[in-house]
Amino acid sequence: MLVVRAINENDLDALYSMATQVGTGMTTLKPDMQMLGDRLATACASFAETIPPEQRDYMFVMEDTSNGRLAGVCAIKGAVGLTEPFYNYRIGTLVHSSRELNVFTKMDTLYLSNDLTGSSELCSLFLHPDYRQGHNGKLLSKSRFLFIAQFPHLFTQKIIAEMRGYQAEDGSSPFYEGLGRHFFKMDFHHVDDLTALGKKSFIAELMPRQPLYIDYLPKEAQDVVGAVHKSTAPARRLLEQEGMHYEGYVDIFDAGPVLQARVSELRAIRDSDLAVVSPDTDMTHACAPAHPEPTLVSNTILKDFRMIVTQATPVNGAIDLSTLDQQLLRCHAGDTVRTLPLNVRKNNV
Amino acid sequence: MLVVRAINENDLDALYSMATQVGTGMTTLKPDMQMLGDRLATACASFAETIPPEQRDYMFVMEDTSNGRLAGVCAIKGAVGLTEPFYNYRIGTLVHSSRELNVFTKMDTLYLSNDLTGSSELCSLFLHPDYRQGHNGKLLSKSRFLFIAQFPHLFTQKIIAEMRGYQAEDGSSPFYEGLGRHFFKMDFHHVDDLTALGKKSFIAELMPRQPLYIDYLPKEAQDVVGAVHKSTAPARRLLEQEGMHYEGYVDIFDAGPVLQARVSELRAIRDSDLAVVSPDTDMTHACAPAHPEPTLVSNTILKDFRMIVTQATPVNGAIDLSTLDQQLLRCHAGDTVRTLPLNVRKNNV
Amino acid sequence: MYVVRPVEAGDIAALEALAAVTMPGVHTLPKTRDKIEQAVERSLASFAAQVDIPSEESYLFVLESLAERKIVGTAAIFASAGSNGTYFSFRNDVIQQVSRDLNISHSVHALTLCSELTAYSQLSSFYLDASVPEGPAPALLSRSRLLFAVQQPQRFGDRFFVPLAGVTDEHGGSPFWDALGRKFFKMDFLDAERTIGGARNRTLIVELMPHYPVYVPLLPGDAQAAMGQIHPSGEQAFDLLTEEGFEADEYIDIFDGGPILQAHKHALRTFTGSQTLRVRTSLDAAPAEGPLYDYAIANNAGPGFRAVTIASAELEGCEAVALSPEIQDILRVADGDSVTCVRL
Amino acid sequence: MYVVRPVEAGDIAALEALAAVTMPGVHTLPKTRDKIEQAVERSLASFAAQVDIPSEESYLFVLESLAERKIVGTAAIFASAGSNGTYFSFRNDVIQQVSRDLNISHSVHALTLCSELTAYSQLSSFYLDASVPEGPAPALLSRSRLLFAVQQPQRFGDRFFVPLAGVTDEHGGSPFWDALGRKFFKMDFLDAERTIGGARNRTLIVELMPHYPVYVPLLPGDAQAAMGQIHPSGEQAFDLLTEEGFEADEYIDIFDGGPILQAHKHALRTFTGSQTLRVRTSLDAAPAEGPLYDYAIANNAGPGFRAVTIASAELEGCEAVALSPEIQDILRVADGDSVTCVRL
Repeated sequence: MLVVRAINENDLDALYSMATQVGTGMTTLKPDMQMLGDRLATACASFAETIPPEQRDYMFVMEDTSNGRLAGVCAIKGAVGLTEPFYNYRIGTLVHSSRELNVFTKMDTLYLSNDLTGSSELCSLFLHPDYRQGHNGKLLSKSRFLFIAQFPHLFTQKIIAEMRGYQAEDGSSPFYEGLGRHFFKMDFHHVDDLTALGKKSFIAELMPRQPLYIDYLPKEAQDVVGAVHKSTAPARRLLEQEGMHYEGYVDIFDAGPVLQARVSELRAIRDSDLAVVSPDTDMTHACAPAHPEPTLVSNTILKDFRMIVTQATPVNGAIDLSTLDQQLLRCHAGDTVRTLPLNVRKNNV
Repeated sequence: MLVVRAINENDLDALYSMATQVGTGMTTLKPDMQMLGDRLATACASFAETIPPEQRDYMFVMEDTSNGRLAGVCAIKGAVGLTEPFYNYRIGTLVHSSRELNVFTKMDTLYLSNDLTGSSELCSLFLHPDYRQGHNGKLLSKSRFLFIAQFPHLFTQKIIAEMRGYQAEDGSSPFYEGLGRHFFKMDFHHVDDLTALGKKSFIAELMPRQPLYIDYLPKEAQDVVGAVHKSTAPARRLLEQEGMHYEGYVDIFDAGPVLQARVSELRAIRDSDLAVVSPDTDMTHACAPAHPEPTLVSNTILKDFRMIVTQATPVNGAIDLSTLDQQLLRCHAGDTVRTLPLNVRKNNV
Repeated sequence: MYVVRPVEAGDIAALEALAAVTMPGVHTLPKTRDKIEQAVERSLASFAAQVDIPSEESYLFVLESLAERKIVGTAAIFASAGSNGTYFSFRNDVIQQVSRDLNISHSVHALTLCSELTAYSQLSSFYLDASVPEGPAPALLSRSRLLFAVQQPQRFGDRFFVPLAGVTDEHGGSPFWDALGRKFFKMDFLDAERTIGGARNRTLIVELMPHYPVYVPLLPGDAQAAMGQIHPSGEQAFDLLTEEGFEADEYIDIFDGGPILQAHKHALRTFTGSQTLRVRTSLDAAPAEGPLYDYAIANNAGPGFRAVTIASAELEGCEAVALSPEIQDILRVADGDSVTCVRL
Repeated sequence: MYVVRPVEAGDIAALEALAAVTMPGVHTLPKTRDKIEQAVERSLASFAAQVDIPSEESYLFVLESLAERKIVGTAAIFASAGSNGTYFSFRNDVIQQVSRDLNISHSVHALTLCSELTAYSQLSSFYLDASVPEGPAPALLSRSRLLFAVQQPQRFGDRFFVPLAGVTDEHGGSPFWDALGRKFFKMDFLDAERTIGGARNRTLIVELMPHYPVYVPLLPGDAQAAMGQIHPSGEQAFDLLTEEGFEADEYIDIFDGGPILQAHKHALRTFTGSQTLRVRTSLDAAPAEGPLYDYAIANNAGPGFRAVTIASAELEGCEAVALSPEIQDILRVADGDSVTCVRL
């Protein structure tokens, strides 16, 4: 059985062994014992609330309880950009219009910005290939929203997620080739590595500061602004279902989109409910839907947050969880849990 | 009894007489027969769908059926900025950080932008002083959201509303005095009039183009960025209840905020429902809430859109409207109407 | 023998004939009779005007072949390029980029829309008929305007510039325009030039052209190559102007990327090297001894301005210049009058 | 009698004494013994170096009173201001604003962070002890650097600039800094100058200073008033430099808004007016006839550079200069040697 839970001090070795599976493209989860150990320590301090909210890094692991293996990982950073500047391009619009000539030109423009400074960030999602099936991906990704719904006061008003940008078959980035290379004069992957290492002052030194009309870029670069890497498309869809939107912010190197949402407008905030764990009764049984939908259920304990997906459905504020489910969540009859339908309800418009 | 309805050809004289009551501050509703006549013609063509959606201007009047007087007016423009550039300042963030000096400076910055080009706009709200009581203001303002909920395909993805900016006791604008005056060298009200007259090319000619750090402005100007005129505060609250947010766009002259929303995230889109007009039965009566809430109800006819506020409450897809209500809406038993609770439900988080 | 003089009403037909042979996209001369008439009237009014501060005056000079009694060239000077608005150009900026961490150091070029040339006086409309032989006549035509400015400094700015036509392809297309202006104007280069009449000081430019610097490395190769390049028709003018002391490289044209030459008047040879001499009648038909140099000589008669070239022994350090009665006739001067002269 | 010569290791104590009396915030001299030692070592290495392209060399000259055997002034020149990064300054831009509809036309000033001075050579560290009388000595000190540059052009750029300290109040505060730099650096002016050591070419500048033009009308009145204003301590240097041909107005300092004077070497009197003369021994103690002028005379001995002033009859057009044996001793030249001289 799979449970997503707050990471703890004992997970370091398993985390390292998972990091060796990640490969390139995720700069925040590299198989480096020092780096992972530091991160784990921060995560533990975050769940223990011994560091300020903006420094926290809530890291979750998906554990296969049948064999104790870690099947996946994901995280939420309390705030980005407060120690190193967090850069994006923001896409704006400039209109050039002359009534005399009857010309009206609407141009998309890139602005170098630090607008997202201070936002909370969803990051470091990785599911081991052995577990890429069923609801596992959804459970892992959506677990973070249930956590936010349970503890909204821990997060800033805005939540973001950076999506990996489009790459050509050969691994090159058409956006970088059309823009960044002229200023950085080095390979895309080299630049990417430097930012991962936190060496970011070169961005301030070398990036063009002035707004750029996207029309100046080569066609291949224009075409991929806001486009995700093909392997990232499913992750993007999951986040969009939860209420996150692309609002015109992209990565400065590969133009991958940033998804964002006001925390108050997340589906999990709107649609999740508290329920009391209680055995089934005839009464609730009668009111239960004929075709139960899979439901995300979490406990409500910050330090040992745990979440599962189950076929049990909350009815009138109560939910009948199996003994196994209760063990996975470390809760008992009478405890309160938070529930959210795994899948998005059809829009009634 | 009051009904909000689509304006029609016969309303010109009454509209003119209302415009004489408006006073300064609303540049789009001046007592000018030519201007109002043109606008009315556009509105009628809009409801008749004889002009393209982006040119439309849906204008609604609140009529007092007891005496035939017009008590108020409001409108939705299909799209702004497609014939004359629509300018705003957008507030962004720039971070200046030096690890060597351990300095981290986060600065708000004004960018001259046309980002909102093409958005639909709520505008021209005016309620006659004689009618400023009870639910009238809410009815008038919120009628537009019900219209959007009924006909979402007529609108662009984004809807905006410009709020009048803060003014000092003497009618001056501290933001204009701190910024615009240096470049326009004329009075605030003069500049305002010029833009109302559509003479906007001077903005392109005279506005500073480069991003501006807000910190450069005098304190009094900094303090009012995004602040509304005191008479506008209630209108702002109503729009925020409906799901509109201040997202950092302000007027270039007085720094009044622009509220905006994705149409799909408006309360009216999420929470409004269709109901069939049908006489009360014991069955529905039994299920009705003990303390009925006032409800906005509209018909579903574009050309003769009408809306009222009533104490009737929809139950299980049916609503029992009084004969008078049905007359106001020009609907009958068996017709479908759209309903929305007048007041926002408490957030369940 | 060639003379440069202010245009006269009687020259209109001749100008029309000249205009018929000039190239499309090269804005040396107005094309239509109406426009030509306006230009001539404006010039006549400008020469006749009392001027304290340079403003909308535009002075048009013609080169006349006295042998053929025919107009074979034109050259003009606007008192103030921006009198009627703001004169826009692209300034060539160089941004130094240095990262010590990465050991990177290079320069990035950027074009910034600027209005610095607004108060300059502008040389323009330089055109020579193909029949004019090499020799001193082209230089006479180009420099007579500046001799006039030397005589009447209150009519002109302290700085001068000359936009030269940029390169175009065989269809009249401009690679620089295609990479920049077209994106904002949404029309072909020749249509845009026709619409705007060669002007660079109109409101519509500030409405349409980009307000933020254009990073040159982002432009396509052919547009970068066209920056600062002269249309072949402008080579002669370019050579004359650089010899005069004008400098290219700092500004280019916002439409076709052609070079804009500019200089402070103190850097121009006509200003620094011209002298005022008294006329002395020379009846001696034989050439003077020693080497001869070409000089441009102009009377100081305002609207009656005339300038010709003579071959003369070195005049530097002299107080007078010997002129034959024929030359005196052409210049409308007599023994003892002052003339302005500069070595070509 | 005063002589200007390269600094020597033996001067360190004297420099330390001088530094003790200079003003806070006025970065003429390094303050600490360590820094002074470094500066002297760097200068010695620079004079000794073989240079093809100007780079990190920094040449420090001292003014010595021979009578008192005492160092009474310093002046330095950096080969290339940005050798070690990018030299940042604010460029004074003027934006023309014209609206024909509204009949408005005016100029707006803006300060743009720029790196145009990066490849220039920089004059700095000009300091004179209060004991030095008016007369030719201050000019000798200021111009000796340029005489050295005339002799060794490969060691320097084609353009030179000099930042002069801006105005500060009695507490060492700078109104210009308070309106600009403070908002980004979040520290007092003196703290910032101390932290950065007077440098304008460090990475932290590009990290912290504003990247977009600052519209001058938005600055508080006292900050606007401070733009381009000199600290009283710099007036003498300012006068000497403008006389030399340096121009203010185009650039100001990014920290205190003080003026940055700059010029192409062809606009500097030391470059255009200096000449190379042969030394002729003069045993005649009596003054020459006719008016006397002050000249700076320098040997051409590289690391052994020496310059003094003499009063002499006009030397323009001459091929030799008469020097007394005492002067020849000081300059370490002999009859027939070449010296470089320029009228002060």
